Amino acid sequence: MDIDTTYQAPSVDEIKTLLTEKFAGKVNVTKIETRRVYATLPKEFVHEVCEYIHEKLTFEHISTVIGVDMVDYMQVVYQISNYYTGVMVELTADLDNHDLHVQSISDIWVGGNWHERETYELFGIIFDGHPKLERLLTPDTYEFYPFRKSYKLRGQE
Amino acid sequence: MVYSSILNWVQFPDVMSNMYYPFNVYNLPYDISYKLWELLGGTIAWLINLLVPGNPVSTWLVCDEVVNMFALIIFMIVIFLVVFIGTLISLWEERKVLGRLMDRRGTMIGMKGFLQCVADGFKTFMKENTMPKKVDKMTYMWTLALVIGTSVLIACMIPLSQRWFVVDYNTGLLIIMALFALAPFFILVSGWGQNNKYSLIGGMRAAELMISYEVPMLIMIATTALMAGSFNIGDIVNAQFDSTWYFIPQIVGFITFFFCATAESERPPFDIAEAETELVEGWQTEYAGMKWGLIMLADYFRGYVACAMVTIMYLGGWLLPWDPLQINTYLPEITFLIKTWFVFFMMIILRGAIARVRPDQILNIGWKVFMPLSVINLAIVLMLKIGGVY
Amino acid sequence: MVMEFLKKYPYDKNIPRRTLWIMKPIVVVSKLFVKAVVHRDVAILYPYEDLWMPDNYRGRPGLRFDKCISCGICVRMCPTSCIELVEVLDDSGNTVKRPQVNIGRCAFCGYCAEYCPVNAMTVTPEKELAEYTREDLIYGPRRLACDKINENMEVHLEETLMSDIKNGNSERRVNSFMIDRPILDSSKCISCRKCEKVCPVKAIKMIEHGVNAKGRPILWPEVNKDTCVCCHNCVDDCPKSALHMDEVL
Amino acid sequence: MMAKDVLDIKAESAQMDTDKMWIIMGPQHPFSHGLWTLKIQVDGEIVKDAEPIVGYLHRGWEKEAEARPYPKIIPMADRLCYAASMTYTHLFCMTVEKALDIDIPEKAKYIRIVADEICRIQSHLMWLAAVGTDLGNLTLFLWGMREREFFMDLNVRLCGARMTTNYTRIGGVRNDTTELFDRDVMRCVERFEKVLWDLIALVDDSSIFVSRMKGVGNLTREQTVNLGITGPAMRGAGVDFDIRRDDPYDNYDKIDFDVPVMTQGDSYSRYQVRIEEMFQSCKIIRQAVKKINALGKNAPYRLKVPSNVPAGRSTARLEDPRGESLMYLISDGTDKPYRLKVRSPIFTNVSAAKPLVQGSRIADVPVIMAMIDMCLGETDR
Repeated sequence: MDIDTTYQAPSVDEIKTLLTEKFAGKVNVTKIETRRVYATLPKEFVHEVCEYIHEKLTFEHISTVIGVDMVDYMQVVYQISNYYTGVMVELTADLDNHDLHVQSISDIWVGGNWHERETYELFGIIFDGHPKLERLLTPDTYEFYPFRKSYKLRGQE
Repeated sequence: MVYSSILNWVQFPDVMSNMYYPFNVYNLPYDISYKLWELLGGTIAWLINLLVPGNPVSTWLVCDEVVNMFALIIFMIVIFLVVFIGTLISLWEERKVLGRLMDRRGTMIGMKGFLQCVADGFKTFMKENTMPKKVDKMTYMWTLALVIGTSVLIACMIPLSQRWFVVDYNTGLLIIMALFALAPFFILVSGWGQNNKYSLIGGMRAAELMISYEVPMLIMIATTALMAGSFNIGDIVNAQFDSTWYFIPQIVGFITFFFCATAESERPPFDIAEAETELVEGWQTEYAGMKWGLIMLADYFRGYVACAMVTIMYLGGWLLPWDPLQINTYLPEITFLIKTWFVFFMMIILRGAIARVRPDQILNIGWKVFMPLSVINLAIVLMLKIGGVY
Repeated sequence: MVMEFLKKYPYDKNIPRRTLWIMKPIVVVSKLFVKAVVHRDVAILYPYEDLWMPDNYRGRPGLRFDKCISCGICVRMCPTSCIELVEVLDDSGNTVKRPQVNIGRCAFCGYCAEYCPVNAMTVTPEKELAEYTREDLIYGPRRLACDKINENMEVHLEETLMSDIKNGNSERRVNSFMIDRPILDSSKCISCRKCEKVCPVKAIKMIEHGVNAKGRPILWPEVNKDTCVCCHNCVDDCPKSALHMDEVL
Repeated sequence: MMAKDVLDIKAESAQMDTDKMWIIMGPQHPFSHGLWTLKIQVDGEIVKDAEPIVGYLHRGWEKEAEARPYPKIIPMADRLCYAASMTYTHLFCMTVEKALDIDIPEKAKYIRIVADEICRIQSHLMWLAAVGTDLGNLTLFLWGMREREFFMDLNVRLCGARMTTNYTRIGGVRNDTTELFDRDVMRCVERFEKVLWDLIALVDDSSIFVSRMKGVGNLTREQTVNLGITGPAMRGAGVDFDIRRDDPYDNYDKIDFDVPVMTQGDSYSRYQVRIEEMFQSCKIIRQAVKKINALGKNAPYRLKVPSNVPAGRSTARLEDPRGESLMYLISDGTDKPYRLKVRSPIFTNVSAAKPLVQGSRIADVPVIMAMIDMCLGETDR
């Protein structure tokens, strides 16, 4: 997938138009700033959208996969950046508390592998198709997920 | 009761007059130890004679055979002490010079830092003698003793001058080189015996390093012997007295031998077997306390021997290029030691300036660069020999 | 914008001819060797010589005993909560509350010196703080007050207001503790006088506003604008949280 | 029994997996510069497989940050990466300023640039010193540390602490630059640019250093980018991206400097990128100090910010000496963050240890991992 340098990477507005018309009902671009695009999407299309962004829009680098515990539901936030224009796309996908499964994107970007493992061990979000979903930072004997809001620090309650 | 004064028990006869004098040339350390025993034995004999006049023991203590025997024992201690102090000074020199290379002070406490090195060495002797359980007892202990033994043995065998020698072989250099080359086998077996991954790799690397550097060294020793006409160290040095020092005609040989000697004595930049960032301590990982202290000492003995061989073969042993004050007649040993420390100083600069070489690079430098260079050196010497220059 | 290093040492500068070239490092190292032997080397021999530290060096915190008004802002602002107010006798004999710092927990961040409204807590360049037991690490107020505290050990909190910048007067710097004042939500106030007792600088006076149903006077706190140091004690201690801090931006 | 001929024996031994040996270059190891383990499977000297294990320094930084008001997180952010503490406090303050949607004064931006570049040079010097010990030459270590002392003195002059500087505040910086600060900075930078050539001569002119670093730990541009390696390790493999230039923050667009990019993608090119970055940082410091002087003595350097941050989400990213570091903040109107995620460059660079180290020799493992410039505080958070 060697992109010749003459290819002009998409600017922020082009990304918005490309995304909205390619994934009409699914991706909804919430906000645009200089070199930032924020979008939300249902969790089923995460893999498909990421693949599209990776192939067509030459976003080559995934910065982070962030897990967020909003008490009544969970969220996974992908931050994907482009090396040609410095633009960063932020995809947010909501997960129901009972079905914490989302398609892993470590096959598109290998860099996201450890981020997903960390989000799994701290929040309990299971990434299907992840080559080695195991505990990374916390010791293997942990059964609970420490970063959930339900896990109270000693000072809190 | 006839009183015999101490003077007729402690005469200082000429050493050579003793019937059993073991050497055929005047030997200074033997002379020192002979006189020491005369003093010591004489006083003991005199005391016993005071208590029991005319008893056979005191006459036995002073007769020729006994004096010779005890003199030999003290002779061993004198030789070892001098070499031991020489190595300790080179250790101290390393810590001070390496410090100054790195813009810091070396050791400070004790006579300008010397006693701190002695204290560090002595401290390791005080440490507990631990023996890890999973280690193969026999190899762990024996190979250590052999490595230290051979190193100290060669260090003592190096003659410091015409009159300061243990034994005057006429194949001096070859024997030193032979014993010098024994160490890699012991290191290999000890690395393997320690049953620890790091030391296994360290042992293998030590073996491959030393074997591949002995070949160029032997060729260069042969060339020097060829030039000097004999293997005897005394003859080599005298040959250099007649003509120039050998590092001028054999400049190529001097440089390659210097590098081979650093590699052979496992000093950086060739210390891939011992302390390496990824092998931690290499084959010395499982030794602790006194054992490790002795290994460190053995390393410095081998460094001392390597430098001594360089001085003997290339820098004209105990000779001074021009000798206005005839120092050489009184202190040839000091000139030899100073030259050895100077070569050691060059090894320290090498250690401070250059990074560690990768094992496979070491082998390919050893076989592809130093081997041909030593052969070139041999060719140069042959041409000089045939051309009648030397 | 030329990159001299990459120009001088391009990637393939060491062409094979120079593979065994090691003279330059030896020359550089011996030059330094001579310099270190002739002149003094850079090393500082710690126990005998010491590195000079300027006064603003953040060693352990220091306290100027008499200037402290025991307002407790340093207790609230300390990230590792290692400061406590302790009863101690001051010079004239009456018991007074002064901060006591547990150096074992202290992060040497300088917040207590920065947020102290009267600059009683300062930063001292003292860094030799080793002790034998953990209890010795707890510095009482007297021990904190080391004698040689001077004014450039103080840390000043100077902020500019955004409103100042908007109306062009951006030179003016102000200490945020001198402008924010607590505001009373009179409906919640049950006139229990707690805020008056708790205020360290006695800036709160209870003003009477008529009589309530049971005939007892209704007292509302009224804050004296210039003596208040905005230490949040009254805001935190008010049982009905009638007071809240109005931040002037 | 018929004697087996050589080929059978060779075939048999190929299946028998006896010669592979797992070496654990454990948490306490001279090459690891911190607490992490690299398990390598070794066949003779060649490394067949590698598996990094991290997590020894995991202290739940993000969970702890959720229980603290915003100003109290700044000293914690210092302790993320102890070698480059200024960049992480700067990153945290930038994220909160974005959430507050305020624009900090010009002088504060330039002071932050100077402080960041001093911290970058200091961190690169610590890395250069570590390269010295990894390759067996202690002189480079001592010289590197000596140079670093001068920059740590600048930190002390600026904010009173050598390493954990705790200098940036939400809305600006802690205190103004002291009166002789620009003279000290210029003196230090000029001296450093003269003396750095000695360190370079020790490494670049010695063919042993170069031959050990060249052709080791090769990664193509695609592999580097896909593995998520960022920072100088990525620029060594041909990716021309630097957040300070391509996604500028805090007036970096007003300063012109070069971004060194090498295409060979091995340890030597990564080394050269970092050395060139030190020269560029000196250039940046010069321009920024000139601009600070131009702004005058009593220009504002710190804004007064409310203690409660309005609800919302904000991300900010910054060019850390080791790569791209990023913070994602969810604030809920109180004075404590609801969720604060830190992306550390070394966390992803270490995950690429296996492809980096595979196929090299044991002696090369420290050299390769030295070019990733490990800092375990930020990896484990």
